Amino acid sequence: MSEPLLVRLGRIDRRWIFLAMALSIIVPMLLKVRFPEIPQPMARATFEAIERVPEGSRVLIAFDYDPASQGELQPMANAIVHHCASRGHKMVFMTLWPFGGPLAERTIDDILLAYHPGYKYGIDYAELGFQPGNEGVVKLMSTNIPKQFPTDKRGTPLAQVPLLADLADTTGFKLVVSISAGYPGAKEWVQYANGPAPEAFTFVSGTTGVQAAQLLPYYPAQMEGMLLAVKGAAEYETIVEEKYPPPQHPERIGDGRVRMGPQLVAHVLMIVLIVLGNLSMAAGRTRGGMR
Amino acid sequence: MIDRRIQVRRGVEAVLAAGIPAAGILASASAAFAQGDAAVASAAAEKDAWIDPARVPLLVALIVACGLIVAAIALARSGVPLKIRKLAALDAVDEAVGRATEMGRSVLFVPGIQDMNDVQTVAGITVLGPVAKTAAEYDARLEVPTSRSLVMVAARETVQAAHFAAGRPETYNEGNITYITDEQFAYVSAVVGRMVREKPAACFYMGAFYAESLLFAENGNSIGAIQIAGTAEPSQLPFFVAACDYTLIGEEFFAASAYLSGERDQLGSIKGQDFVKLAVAGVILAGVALATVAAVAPDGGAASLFRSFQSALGG
Amino acid sequence: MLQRTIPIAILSISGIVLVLAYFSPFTQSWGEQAVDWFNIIAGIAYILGGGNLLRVNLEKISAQRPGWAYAAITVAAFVAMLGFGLLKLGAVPSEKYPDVHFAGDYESNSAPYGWMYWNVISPLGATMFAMLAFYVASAAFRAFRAKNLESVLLLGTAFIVLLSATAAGAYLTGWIPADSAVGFMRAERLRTMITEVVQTAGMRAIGIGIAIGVVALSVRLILGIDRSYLSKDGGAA
Amino acid sequence: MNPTTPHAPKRPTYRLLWISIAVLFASVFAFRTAIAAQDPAADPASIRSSWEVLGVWVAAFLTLGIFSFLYKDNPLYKVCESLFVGTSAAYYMVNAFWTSLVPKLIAPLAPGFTKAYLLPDFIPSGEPWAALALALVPLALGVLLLCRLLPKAGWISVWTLAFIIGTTAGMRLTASIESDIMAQAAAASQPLYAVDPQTHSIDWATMLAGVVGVVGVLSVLTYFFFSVEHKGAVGATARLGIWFLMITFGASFGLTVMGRITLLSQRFEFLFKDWLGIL
Repeated sequence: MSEPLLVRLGRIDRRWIFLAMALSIIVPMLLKVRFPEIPQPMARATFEAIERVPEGSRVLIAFDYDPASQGELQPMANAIVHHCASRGHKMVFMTLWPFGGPLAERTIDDILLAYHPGYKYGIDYAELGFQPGNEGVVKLMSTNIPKQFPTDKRGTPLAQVPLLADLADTTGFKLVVSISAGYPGAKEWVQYANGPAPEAFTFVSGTTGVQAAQLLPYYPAQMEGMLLAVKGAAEYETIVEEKYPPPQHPERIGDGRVRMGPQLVAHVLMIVLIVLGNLSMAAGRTRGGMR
Repeated sequence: MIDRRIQVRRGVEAVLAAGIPAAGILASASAAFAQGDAAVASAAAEKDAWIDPARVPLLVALIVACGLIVAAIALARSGVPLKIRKLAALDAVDEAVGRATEMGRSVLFVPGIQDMNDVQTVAGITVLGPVAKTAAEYDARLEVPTSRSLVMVAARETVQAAHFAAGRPETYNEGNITYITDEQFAYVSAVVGRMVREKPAACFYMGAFYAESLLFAENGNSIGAIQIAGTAEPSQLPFFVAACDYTLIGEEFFAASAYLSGERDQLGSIKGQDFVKLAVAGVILAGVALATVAAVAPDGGAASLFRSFQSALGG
Repeated sequence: MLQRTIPIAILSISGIVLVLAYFSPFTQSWGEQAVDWFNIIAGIAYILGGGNLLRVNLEKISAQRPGWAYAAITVAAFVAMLGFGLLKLGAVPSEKYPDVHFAGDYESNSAPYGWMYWNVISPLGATMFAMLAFYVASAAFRAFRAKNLESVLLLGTAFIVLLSATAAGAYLTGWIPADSAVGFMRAERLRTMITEVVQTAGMRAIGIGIAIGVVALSVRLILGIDRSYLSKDGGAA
Repeated sequence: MNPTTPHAPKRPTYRLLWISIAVLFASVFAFRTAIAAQDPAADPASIRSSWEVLGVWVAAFLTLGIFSFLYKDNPLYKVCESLFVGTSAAYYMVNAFWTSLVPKLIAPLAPGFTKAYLLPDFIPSGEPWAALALALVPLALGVLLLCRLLPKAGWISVWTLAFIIGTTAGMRLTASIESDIMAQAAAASQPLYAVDPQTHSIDWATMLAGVVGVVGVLSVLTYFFFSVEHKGAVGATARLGIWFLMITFGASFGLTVMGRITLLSQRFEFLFKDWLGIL
């Protein structure tokens, strides 16, 4: 009597599962499957937090991630930079991750300067770049930015950059955003910049699925806004595009919603795999299978 | 709260040279620096307070927390017997190693992929001790593949000591504890390859793990092994809890290693942390009570008390 | 003395300076100076990482151990990237100082260093991490067992979060009227309740536990109670 | 240490793998040239410089090289892995050199040289001697750290380690108490009673959230309490704590899976849009 289908299924070669996962992403992607995104409270709170910051204020945007997390975090980075530029904020870019520099620069070229050509370096936006030291960088910036960043990313002393000349420490910003993939990231900004001066600036973070859980306790008391993985990005993109439609290349702030199509099919596949796995094990055990 | 901190910075830098702690060798530096950039005394007319007033609650909390911990360590050193509650995962060690011996199969112990400077790896090597001792008593073959040379050295010492403690020094085989490679995925594929070939009946994963926790747990399940894990890495705990039979979750892992090492300082520290946890739970209970009364009587005395409670904690 | 007393003194003093600097404005700039040095040394530590990698791979090549060809590729890639970066070969000259070679931008896409970042490091790093989606899928089929109440709770919550994070949740529970008594069963309501109430409470307690552990370890280190970093051969880290 | 491969396996043949990748590349190349020939505007790569097109092809080749590990561990995967290890280690060093060592170490030690050759906009500090003295400390500690590379003098690096561990302990001590204990205790102190301000009736939803939040934090803290056995009231609370933990880990599991899947869909997006140009 041949084994029931379920037990044989238990010994399937795992490469078939790999193929199933690959197809569950490729097929909906090629068919350009899209779903409407209904913004939830957290994404809306993040949008409101940035809206409450008075127009034209000086904001800090930290790109604390690397190419490995670009898939999850670049959509948020694009939407946040577009949102801040549409509010006329003066943006200062930096990163705590060695690989974060070029990501910030590409976002500046693709989003900031493409959507808002009027932005001039040194007056409307500036780049501080990367500094080693992990939480040490945030700690020193909370009291003495010129000591931590003797020059901006282009080697010009801060005193000669109009936007950075009078910048003493992080309380000089009205809004700080950390697009964070792990350590060092949003947690270190809460502990070393927000902790010492809780009411000095609004703090918002966009984070990967892996790190989201560890940052939840900070919301909303120590972190007014938080975007949770690609779902948060897709919801936030919807609200930003509603209020500030980009002049051209709208697809550049649509990646979050594009990736939500394959996301649904892959999630359903994951659930099916877990259920099938348990059924095949149960079937195996009732026939006195291994263990 | 924005301007409550007194910004006396430039005025102090002249004092800095004399107080450079770490570089005692640089007497000349302090002389040169003394006539440093003009010490611009803070413009504010306020008296320069010694302690920043807004940080007093934090100072009190720091003194209480550190006091409790140091007191507990002193208590432990003075010989007071300290007990730690039963940890399910530790009781499962005998069951797992026993089963491996019955089935004549080996036991695998993976001490994580970080070096000895990571607290989790040190805890993993400490848990290796009793596992190796039980394996020696049951005369089961224990394999320990490592991904750092320092970890291999520490693991060999621990297993050898365990064999002595079990009274079977002759069965200790250094070849079972090997160094494979520093590179994460190369180490993982080597260990997984060995798991599939030798089919150990019991697998222990104790230490710092990242993405590879999935691969170990999956292959352990497919060969039908009992799996016991221990890590403090928050991102990996869901996978270990879902896939393994027993898991030492976060602090339990450190409590287990302190209990197993029997070292007075570590036991004292765990006790001290328990006292601080008790204090924090007490503060939360007080806060909840105040908040509830304030919600019932919004303009009563409790409401203002609750507001000062919140601002003191920096909420 | 040199191997034990001085390191313990350095550790305790730098720890105490940092704590003091946080409370008293007088010592704040001492703390700033210590952290500035800390950050510079963190930069130098990267050189140690590179040096170690070079040493390990050169040994592997000279000893002709199996797989030494891959070590040769690692060393070649390391030297090439280092050359393009430190010597700024092919860098785009800066507009303000065209004649100062080292003022050029070596990270732009048209400079070899920037090109290797975007076309070698970025795809390799991103693809290495993307592989985890495959591993989690095969682990889902072969490892995640609903063997007791706890694992049923875990997997059940995971199902709710996975479904409600996408339009599938709205599709399945969209028919429940939002304002009715059972309105909380709607996918997005369930997800908000799980994430913002239960998960936040759980992670808050875990976070407090970890924070107390960090405080205990820091106190033991600063007071010289814990000296594990001084292990016998001196090079603990 | 004997190498861990017990018996030398028959040299695995990767012929099938090489052929499939070669065929794939050839067909894609033919496919793209066909599109470009038909209507140049349709091929997004046509406008980009040949330097960038080469980059996209190299990136696609490396991406497929890593994915080939899913089929079987093979030399192509090992080549990609060693390329990654080599280039990223060098990137760390170069980045640290230009961002930190030049402006903060070489500049104060050699102001003239730095201004002439490295940082034209550099303004030497008012007191060169003071800046030099303050830069000597990290230089000395850094050199001690690099002694780890030398076989005999490795022990001296413990001085620098002590400074790094001490500074980290000092920073984390205050930060952990302030943001992760005190602020969390404040956030956990939610009222167990809530009134809807307009209707003055009990706001059940907020009240329930408050109760569940408080009970959750306290029961999980009880589970991580090691001084008392899990029996009686403490045992029941700890049990409730485990259930809260399981729901917490279930939600974290869902979020992590969501994140990993997004990373994979971005790689396929790259392959189908930037490389194949059919998306």
